[in-house]
Amino acid sequence: METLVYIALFSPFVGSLFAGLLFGNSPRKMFTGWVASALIFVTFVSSVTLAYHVATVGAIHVQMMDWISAGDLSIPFGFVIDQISVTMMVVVSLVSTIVHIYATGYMDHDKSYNRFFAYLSAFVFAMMILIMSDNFAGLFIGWEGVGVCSWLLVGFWYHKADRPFEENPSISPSWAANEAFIMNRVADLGMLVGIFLIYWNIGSLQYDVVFDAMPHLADGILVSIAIALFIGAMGKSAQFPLHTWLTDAMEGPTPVSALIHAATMVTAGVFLVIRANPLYSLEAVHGVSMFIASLGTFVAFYAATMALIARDIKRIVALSTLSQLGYMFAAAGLGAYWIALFHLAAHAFFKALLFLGAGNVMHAMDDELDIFKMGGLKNAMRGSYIYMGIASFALAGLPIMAGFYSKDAIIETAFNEGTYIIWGMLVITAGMTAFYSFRQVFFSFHGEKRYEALGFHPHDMYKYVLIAMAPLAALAISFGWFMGYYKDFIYGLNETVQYEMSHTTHHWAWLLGSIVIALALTGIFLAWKKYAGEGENAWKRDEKFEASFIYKLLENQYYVPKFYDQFIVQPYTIASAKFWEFDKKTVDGTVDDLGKACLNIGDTSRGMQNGNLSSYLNWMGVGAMIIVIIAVISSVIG
Amino acid sequence: MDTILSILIFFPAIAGFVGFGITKGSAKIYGIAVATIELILALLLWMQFDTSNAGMQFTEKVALIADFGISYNVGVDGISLFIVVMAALITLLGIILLRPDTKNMKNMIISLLFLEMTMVGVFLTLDAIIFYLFWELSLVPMLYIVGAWGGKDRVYAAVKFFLYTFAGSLVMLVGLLAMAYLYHQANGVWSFSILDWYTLPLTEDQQFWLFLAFFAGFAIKVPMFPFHTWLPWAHGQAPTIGSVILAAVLLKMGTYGFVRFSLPILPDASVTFIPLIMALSLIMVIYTAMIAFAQKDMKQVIAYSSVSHMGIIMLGVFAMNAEGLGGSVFLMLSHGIVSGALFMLVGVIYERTGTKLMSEFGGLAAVMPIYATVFGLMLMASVGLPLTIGFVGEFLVLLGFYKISAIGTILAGSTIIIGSVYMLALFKKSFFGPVRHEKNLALKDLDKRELTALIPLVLIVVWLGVYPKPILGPIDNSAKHILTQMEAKAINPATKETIILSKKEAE
Amino acid sequence: MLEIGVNHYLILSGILFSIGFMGVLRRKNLLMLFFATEVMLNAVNIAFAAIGNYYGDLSGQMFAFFVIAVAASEVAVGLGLLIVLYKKYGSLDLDVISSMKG
Amino acid sequence: MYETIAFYTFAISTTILFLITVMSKNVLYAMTALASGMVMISGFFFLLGADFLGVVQLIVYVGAVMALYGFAMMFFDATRDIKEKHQNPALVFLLGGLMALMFVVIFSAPIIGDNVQALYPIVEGVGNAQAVGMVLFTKYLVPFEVAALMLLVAMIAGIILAGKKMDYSLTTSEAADEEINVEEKLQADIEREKGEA
Repeated sequence: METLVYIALFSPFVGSLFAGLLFGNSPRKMFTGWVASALIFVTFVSSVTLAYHVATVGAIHVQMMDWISAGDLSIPFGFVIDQISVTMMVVVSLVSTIVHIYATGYMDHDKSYNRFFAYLSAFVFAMMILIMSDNFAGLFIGWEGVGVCSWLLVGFWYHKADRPFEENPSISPSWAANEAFIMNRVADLGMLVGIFLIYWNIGSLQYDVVFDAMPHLADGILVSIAIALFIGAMGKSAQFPLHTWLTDAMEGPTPVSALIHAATMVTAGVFLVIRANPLYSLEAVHGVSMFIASLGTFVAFYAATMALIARDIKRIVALSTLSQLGYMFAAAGLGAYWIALFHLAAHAFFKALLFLGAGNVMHAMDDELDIFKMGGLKNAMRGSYIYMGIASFALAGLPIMAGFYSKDAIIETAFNEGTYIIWGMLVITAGMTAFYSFRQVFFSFHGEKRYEALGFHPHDMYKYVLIAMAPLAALAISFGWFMGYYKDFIYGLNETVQYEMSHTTHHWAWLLGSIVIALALTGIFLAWKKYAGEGENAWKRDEKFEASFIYKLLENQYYVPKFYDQFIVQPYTIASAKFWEFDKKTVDGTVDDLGKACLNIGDTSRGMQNGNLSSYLNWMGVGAMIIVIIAVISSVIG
Repeated sequence: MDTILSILIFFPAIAGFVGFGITKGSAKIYGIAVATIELILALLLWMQFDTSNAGMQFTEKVALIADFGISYNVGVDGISLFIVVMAALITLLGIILLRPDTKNMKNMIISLLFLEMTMVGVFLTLDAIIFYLFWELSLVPMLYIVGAWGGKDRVYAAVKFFLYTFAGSLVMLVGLLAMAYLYHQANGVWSFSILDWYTLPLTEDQQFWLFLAFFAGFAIKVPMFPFHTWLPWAHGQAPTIGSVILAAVLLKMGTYGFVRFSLPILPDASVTFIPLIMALSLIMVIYTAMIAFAQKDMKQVIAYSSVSHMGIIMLGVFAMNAEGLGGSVFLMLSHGIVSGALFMLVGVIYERTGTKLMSEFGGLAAVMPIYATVFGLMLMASVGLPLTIGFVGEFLVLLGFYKISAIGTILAGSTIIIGSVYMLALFKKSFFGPVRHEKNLALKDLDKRELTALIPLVLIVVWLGVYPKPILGPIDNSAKHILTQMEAKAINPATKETIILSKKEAE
Repeated sequence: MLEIGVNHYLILSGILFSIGFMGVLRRKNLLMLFFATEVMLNAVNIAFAAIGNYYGDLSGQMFAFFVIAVAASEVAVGLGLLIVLYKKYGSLDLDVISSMKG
Repeated sequence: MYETIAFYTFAISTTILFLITVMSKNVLYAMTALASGMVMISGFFFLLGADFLGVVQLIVYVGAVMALYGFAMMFFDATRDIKEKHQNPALVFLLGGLMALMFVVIFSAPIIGDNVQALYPIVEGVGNAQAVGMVLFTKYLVPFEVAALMLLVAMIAGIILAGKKMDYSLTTSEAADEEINVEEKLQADIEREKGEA
């Protein structure tokens, strides 16, 4: 089994090296994409085998070698394959495989095709390290690794020029990449502090040691650790207020958005909280957990409001990702870790599908992102239409679909915990989710064919690509059916991960479910009514609404990016320039002034050397006097 | 094998003298050959080095002025070993990277070889006077390199560099002499041997003043805020090779001095001064990183980033535990490698375009992909990405310093944020976006000469990032050794409490 | 006051020395400078002799002898130089002979 | 008692004479005052029991040195008053006065000499000249001979310096001379041409 662990871990790395080192600088070679995809598929197969092993035999723990050892610190490259990590492994490798295959079609005209696969596989490798590591430092390696890959991939089309914020809220791919990286680093600092706290209080960074020791620590320390780690999670999972990078990261190629910014990397924060469930389920950190749940709920709602009016097809999906991450955090914060993880997996499938579908639309529309310019694409792109529909149904949480089970469970959890505000907001958000996701579907696939006037000739994606997407569609529909099995599977991990609804909740479950479904259906119906019409019922721009305050507020993302620009970026830039000025003028100036003072003293006293013996004698006399006076004084004193 | 250290020190100098007789055309080859032999010798030393022994090895001692206890005394431990190896490596790669059409190539090579002698000498010597001798001698070849091959303000920069560091080291000399005097008072014999000094008990008052004296010499060399302003000038005007060696090795002399002198000789004062050092280092870390962000010149960005990173190293030196101290020594190495490489890379583009202004570039990633890749990797190492060499040291330093001050660590940790801010801004401005100038489209990617110099650094960056153990092990041993000495020597119980030998013991 | 002790001699010597010193400071003519130095030398001689007398030691006188010898040679060489200078510049005024302006 | 009177007489006269030497504008007055001052000084030596020293003072200073000065002055224009520019006379007097004050202050304090041992004590019952001779030719023989040599050298130097031709510069080479004193050189040339004409 150990070999299998290493195969699962390193085959993406091999793929990355293959594409990067051998062909990184050579012209486009289709087979690099296929080799990379095949190697990711190997990972998938290994992961599934490992999952079976975990389910039947139990967790695997391997240590490869020592990494850092200094003082008492000893960090190995160790990997643990248990219920949590293997779930993630399967999800990540499955989505990655499909995205890889998808990308061979999506990127086939890009001249940096080979480079793309090098980055994409490297990302999978980093993600695998993140998931599989058995200690916090290893997690941090993956954490930063995915950050860099995200930087590389968001900035993949680095040659694009900057545009002003008003024209393009994410300015340029390279700008968005930097923003994502730096914002993540802010959170990483929090995580580092958490690691330091753990080390100095426990003396190890191994999960098992740390979690065993946790209950014996003082409350204050536990709370600090919990907060610090969660700050790290907030960055990666783009929770408020570190969320702006996620929508901007949509500058990257669509497969990247699907893989990194929907299915895998952004869920790393949720993964961390789930991974640290023995910590977050402690009584001492209950406040922190509640905060996580509340923040998650808030973000779910907050992102959904922005998605209601967004025009950019990818931004809508990104905002819905943000919103769903909020759901996951809500569940994790409320203690329903396995439900959070289940929703994470379900979300990965339908969101990746949604993104890839959006990618198809973009591809068909020559990279046009504005849904106002689309419409009536359903005939031209039947396959994508079906996929997008399935994904949206899943996202909206309609019965049978994966989203129904997982999301409903989260909402039920909120009810079960008695946190009715959270429950209420999550329910409302569920309705909004249905509305905006179908708004997008109807906008792009139904209604008038607005694109014709603009001269587009849409065509659907390659057949094989569409076929490759089928597993995702299948899982988007059916994943929820396996919820019971999954529960049995993950209950084998430990006690804190287990979560059961109370009897009352069970009793009212049908009603809760109905409310959610009713709201979702209302949302879909509203969207249909407003956007799907043709002819005279067709949607028209509502200038008055677009001029209203609420629209402006939402369109500008609650002015948060503006705020960051005005109150962080610009002051920082100005302060930097001022500091530089200060450094040159004052700090360096003082040094120069000292030098100049010496020079001036020399220059002035040069007058003494006037060549006149008499004045020399005078100076000598003064000197002699001084010496005599000193002699007298010192004899008097001492 | 017993005299390998002396050979290491004096071989480049002798070769330098011989170099006067070499013809102009073969000067570079000669330089490469000598530097290669020196590197092989250094590696040989590493092979022979007993990693389990934390103390001094390969010691040699020849009395020079017996009456005053001045002797030629050399030795190597885990801390100096790798700095010496790095100095030899960086010198070799620097010489390889020299343009074949450098003017006065012969003089350049000879200067470099003498510089190598002084660098190796500083790190290997165990006698304060000899240490001071090499310390000051190292200024001279650097003065020539900056002053003769530099940019248009080279004379100003060279003189500033020389006078500034010289002024500081004179104060340090007073400290060294005072130290010897105190030793004489206590034991009746003169000794300038650092190892003897380690055993000399000093009152807190004496330690306080001696620390200040040493501080003047070392802090300017590091360079600590507010004594750092010579560095941007020196880097701005120095030729590539000068910047590379300056950043990679010469700055490390300052921090090495703190490790070798201040800590073990003056343990109580070192602890007393932690707040001051912390304040200055934090200013260095944050303030200079912000200045780096404001720069328009690529080289200046890296120059200021050097100051910022040296701040982290300083924090590690004063973390008073093996994690921090070992980490800071490792960070010295990694910073040497990474900043050396970055300066080389800036030199590469400067050779091609004649400018270092970021506004002149843009879109270089498309024109020079290999260059951009190497640059990107070094950049990531510089911002401390895990699995590159930069992370290990930075992580350990911050981890170690957390025990001293949590707030200080969080502030210092902001380096991972603001460090990436200026580095990514640099990368975006020069490598991303559309190609701004037509003429940049014709730029050539790295050629063989440049790749030969850079590939080893790339490999080291990755290798030591993934598997730092061969180097971290001996460093850790010696760091613990130093801390043990400090704890044994400390007279103030508060000092003993601050120094943490082992966490288990502390609990 | 009436009893003349060594202090009296020393004070006198000091005053005479100061007179010579003042002359050295004040005079611009080289010849007059020589005179002033002679005054100073003599003042010192008095001090030597007085101290020697006070301690009953001959060393003081010995030093005075050598001072006289030195003064004599100084005058011999110095005057020779003065003559040369006078031939060259036609003056002995230091304001005229100031060629070492830095 | 007579010692007191003598001391004060000599003291006052030397002070006045030397002041004249230092302040006088006329070289001749100054020299005369100096010579007289020297004589008065020898008086102190006699008072202090250093008879031999007093005689030497008279012979060497008043006789030899003053004669030398006298001869030297023949080369210079001694009749004219010396014109001197005094840039800051106040400073000079201040310094001189301060110096004197210091010495007075210093020497007013009683001298403590208990621990001083006479190295070459004055032998009782022997005349001063003999005693001096005994010390000078035993303990101070080498310095004495060196002093003699020095005097010889000084004599030769004096003769050479004073005896060379008038238009020949001894101390500086012609080239350096030109650089330093172009103007004087020019003037000298003009004068020489005039003389030749």
